[in-house]
Amino acid sequence: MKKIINDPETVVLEALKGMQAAHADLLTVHTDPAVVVRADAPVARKVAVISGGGSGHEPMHGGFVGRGMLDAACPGAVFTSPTPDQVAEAVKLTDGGAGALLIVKNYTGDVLNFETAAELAAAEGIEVRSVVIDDDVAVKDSLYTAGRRGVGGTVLLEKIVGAAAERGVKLEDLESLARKVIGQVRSMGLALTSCTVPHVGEPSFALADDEMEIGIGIHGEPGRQRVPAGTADDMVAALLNPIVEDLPFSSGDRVLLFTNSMGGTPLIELYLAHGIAERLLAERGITVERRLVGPFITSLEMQGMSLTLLKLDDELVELWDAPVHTAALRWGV
Amino acid sequence: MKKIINDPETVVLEALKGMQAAHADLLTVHTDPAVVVRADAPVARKVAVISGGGSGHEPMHGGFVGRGMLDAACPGAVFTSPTPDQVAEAVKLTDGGAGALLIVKNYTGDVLNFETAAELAAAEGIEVRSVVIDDDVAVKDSLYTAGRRGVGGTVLLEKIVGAAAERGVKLEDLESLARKVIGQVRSMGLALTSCTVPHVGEPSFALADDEMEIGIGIHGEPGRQRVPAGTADDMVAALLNPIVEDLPFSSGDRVLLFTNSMGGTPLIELYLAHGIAERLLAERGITVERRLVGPFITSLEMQGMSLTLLKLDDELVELWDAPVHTAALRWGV
Amino acid sequence: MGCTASDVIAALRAAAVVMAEHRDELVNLDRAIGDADHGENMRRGFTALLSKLDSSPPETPGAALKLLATTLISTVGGAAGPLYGTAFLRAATAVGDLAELDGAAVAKALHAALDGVVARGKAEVGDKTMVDALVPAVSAAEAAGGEVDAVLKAAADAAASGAESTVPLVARKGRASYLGERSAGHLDPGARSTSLLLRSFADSARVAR
Amino acid sequence: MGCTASDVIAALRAAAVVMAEHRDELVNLDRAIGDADHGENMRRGFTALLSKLDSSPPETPGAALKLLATTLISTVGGAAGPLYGTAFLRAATAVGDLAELDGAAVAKALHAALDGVVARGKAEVGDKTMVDALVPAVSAAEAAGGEVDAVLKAAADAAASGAESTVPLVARKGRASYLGERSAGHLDPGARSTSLLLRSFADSARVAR
Ligand SMILES: Nc1ncnc2c1ncn2[C@@H]1O[C@H](COP(=O)(O)OP(=O)(O)O)[C@@H](O)[C@H]1O
Ligand SMILES: Nc1ncnc2c1ncn2[C@@H]1O[C@H](COP(=O)(O)OP(=O)(O)O)[C@@H](O)[C@H]1O
Ligand SMILES: [Mg+2]
Ligand SMILES: [Mg+2]
Ligand SMILES: [Mg+2]
Ligand SMILES: [Mg+2]
Repeated sequence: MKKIINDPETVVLEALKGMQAAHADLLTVHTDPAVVVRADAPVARKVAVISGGGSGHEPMHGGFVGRGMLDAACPGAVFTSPTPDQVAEAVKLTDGGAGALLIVKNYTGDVLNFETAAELAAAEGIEVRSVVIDDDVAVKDSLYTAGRRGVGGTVLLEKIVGAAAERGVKLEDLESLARKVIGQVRSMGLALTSCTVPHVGEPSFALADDEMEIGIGIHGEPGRQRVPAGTADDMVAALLNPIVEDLPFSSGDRVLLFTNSMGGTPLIELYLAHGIAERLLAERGITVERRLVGPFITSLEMQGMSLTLLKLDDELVELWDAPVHTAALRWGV
Repeated sequence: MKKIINDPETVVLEALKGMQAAHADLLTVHTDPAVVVRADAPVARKVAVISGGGSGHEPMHGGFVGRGMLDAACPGAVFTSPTPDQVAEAVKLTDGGAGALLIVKNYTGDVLNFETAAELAAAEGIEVRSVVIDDDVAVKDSLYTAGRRGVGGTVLLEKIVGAAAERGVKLEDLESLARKVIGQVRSMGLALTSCTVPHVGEPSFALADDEMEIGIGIHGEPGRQRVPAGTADDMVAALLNPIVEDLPFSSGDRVLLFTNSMGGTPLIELYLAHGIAERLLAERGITVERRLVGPFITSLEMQGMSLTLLKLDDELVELWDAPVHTAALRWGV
Repeated sequence: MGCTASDVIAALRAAAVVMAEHRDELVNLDRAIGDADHGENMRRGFTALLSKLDSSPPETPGAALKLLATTLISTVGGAAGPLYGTAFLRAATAVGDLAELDGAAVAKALHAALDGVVARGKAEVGDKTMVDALVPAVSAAEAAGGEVDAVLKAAADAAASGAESTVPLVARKGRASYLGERSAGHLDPGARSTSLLLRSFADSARVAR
Repeated sequence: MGCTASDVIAALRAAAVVMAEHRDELVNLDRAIGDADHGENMRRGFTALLSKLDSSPPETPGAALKLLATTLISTVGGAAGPLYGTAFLRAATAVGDLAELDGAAVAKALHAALDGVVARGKAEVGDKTMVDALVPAVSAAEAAGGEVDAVLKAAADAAASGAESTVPLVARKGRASYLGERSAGHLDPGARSTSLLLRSFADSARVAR
């Protein structure tokens, strides 16, 4: 394992310190328990939008803390959901009197820990609602699985809900908006290489030089299928077709296309893949109205990519375009 | 070699297409010859700021095309400087009547190709000046080398000069400003892994699991020294000390600290390294007033990082803070 | 002779050692069908417990179990944190403020722990989770009766084979369920840690006796 | 008998085949002490030349050399593009609009090419560049005299040993100079491509004769 770290035990804390140093204007890092809070929190009379999850997915979620997106992010250990006291502390630190919306990715650990946190916060008299995002079409959603994972759609959800919260939308309506977004966003990812979790020291899985894992999540867990690597055209089609057919997205639909790097895939390949996805969508008569290209929800240094499609309408376009000022996403300000 | 590509021959062109699709509001991609031009070019009475270089360093330079930064970027083949006709075409396409400043990284190929381009442009009656950036302290600058390479400082130079050009600064003064920046910016990089050039198909160099290359450039070329990998503290010190001692940067200096990923190093490690660099600079009494953290000048999927320090004064801070709207850097707009 | 607060504390300290010793094994089990953190999560939780036991030693078995529960909840994260946390919280409630636990109290605590895990995680036997170790452990503990050491030995033996039984299963809960058929052929890490903990508790009880 | 436009065109087509055949070799030489593109750069340039030769065949040796020069300048990039481009541009100028080149004209063209490379790149013998192949090639060509094939054979032989002489050198120009002492022990890719081109031209001249 070769990484720019001092000690697997302190990676998350040291990275948070660096983040604090880099973005003191945007955010404040609390370390006991670990919470990244918007610098001007709490914002009076604004619903606090809070998310969190294991570390190793940077810039998610700390890089999305700031005006127009998250009020706080709770970073767990690498690939391990945060603990309830982190989330409860985040709720307390950002409480502007209008309640909090917790954005939870659908993993057993995240769901259970946020659930407990919500109880703790409620006990303190803060109104808390939770939404669970599960946009990964690679996972069968059935009674016999833990359901679909929350992946790339999380980024779009946090941006859109964050924009609405910034405008003063009330908790209840914010929750409805979040459910609407969750209902019309779908994702899928693939890996060309594994990643190495610092405390493990070895790659999470092994892939031969001619193989890829398709239908991976964001935790270095193996995907559902191992197939020959193929061309970029093949790869993009292998992700896009199941996504389009799932919702389904149809001719005439307006969408946001999010082409995401898993961390180790360089921008030159990502743009190449994005161009292919745009072409395939055009061929299906689907209009790409907004796009996001880059490493936004990653698995450490994993090489690979994911695609996310969100069905747009005027409301969502306007919220997407609204000003945002965070470490990772910034426009209009 | 596992990459998200179709064919090594078409990588650059396909990536440019994807870039065009992703950022049609910001830039226009011309393909014969390949030039990425600001969407609203030419801007009347504004000096055109033009750069370029081999591909594989994304987002540099195409990701810096837009308001407040570059008017055009000329992407060569992967790790190969562009040809004179690309640069000459860029000058023509962006000519607003106030001349052009070419920002050239100090590599024999870049210098020679831009030199020829400047002659071609002059023959067309357009006033062209060139500056050569050579900020890499890993290379001895002597009569017996090709001189120092242009690396991370290029990003800062393009932002600052681009901001000044946007304000209507004249060609001559822009050139002086560029020379001032070049005079007070220094960088150094290291690699934990090599990268694989698509048309080669094998890693540019081999590194054992306990080694790093120190003093690398941005073309997958080996560095000056191969040393044991060590801790993040060691790595950051190994880059920062030669930088600080070179200019030298001294106690009381105000600086911009740019912590750059070579492409494959994830943000969690980069923030960790950034935090260490901030601490070491504080210990030396050097004040970090501005910072940039992320993958901005890369070597494909190489894991590693570089540090760049720019000595600041009020003029440079103001130009750094000025609005910029490009694919990779955006603020104030 | 029953099990006092200091017996429970000693058992928890011993369990912390076992979790540290088996960290890599649990990480590797989780690497195969999950996200490679279970061993590190458990080690982190039990290491945190050790310093809490030092700074404020609990005075009843129930208080010790409660300290374990809250420490796991606030330091483990992942699925295991809330599941084990709830388990030990329910166990603590079940034993109340008894000064000493006899075999029956231990069996009752185990049953409460299982109920807690099921209440939170909704897993059934056969889903390839810690429940596959806990359910047979609770039945065996209740069937065994007798002293604490006998109850725990029965539970540990049953948990061990319950854990083994997860190998051929296709996971239907937790992260391994994403793998579908590919999850078969691997031991479930949470079932294994349950089995390790019960074995360690049983060993402590035997030694204490 | 001298060397006509169609002889030069045939020689350039043959050189394109040689560059394609040696692409990987040149890439690997450049991988060791540079950025692994020299072979691909040269292949790209000569491949582009082939289609230009098809679409508008030049009518004099000088025009053929000029077409080569402008094609290399506009398609090769890197250091090699402008250096070889300038070399062949100067060679084209040196032969003017002669309909046929004799041995003396070829030697003069080679000298002009060398001057062009030095004017642009400022390298001297011993800097570990293509100049280490070109300088002895020019001297040998001028010393040899005689027909085109004899002149080019002398140049090619000298270029081959000139290229070999770069192996122990520490580079002082171009990308390899960044490596300092680590550049020693490797053949310079540009010197090698110069040697390959001259050998290919010599072979074409021999066959044409
Ligand atoms: N719904 C559930 N009910 C019971 N146990 C579960 C459930 N989901 C997961 N587990 C257990 O948790 C273990 C994984 O724990 P851990 O790796 O620490 O958390 P995570 O899966 O969040 O990374 C699994 O091996 C399984 O035994
Ligand atoms: N200043 C120079 N003078 C003469 N030849 C040079 C000079 N610099 C580089 N070269 C030649 O160019 C070759 C490298 O060409 P190439 O790999 O195509 O370009 P780049 O170095 O830009 O990647 C070197 O092997 C060397 O022979
Ligand atoms: Mg986990
Ligand atoms: Mg090159
Ligand atoms: Mg796990
Ligand atoms: Mg080269």
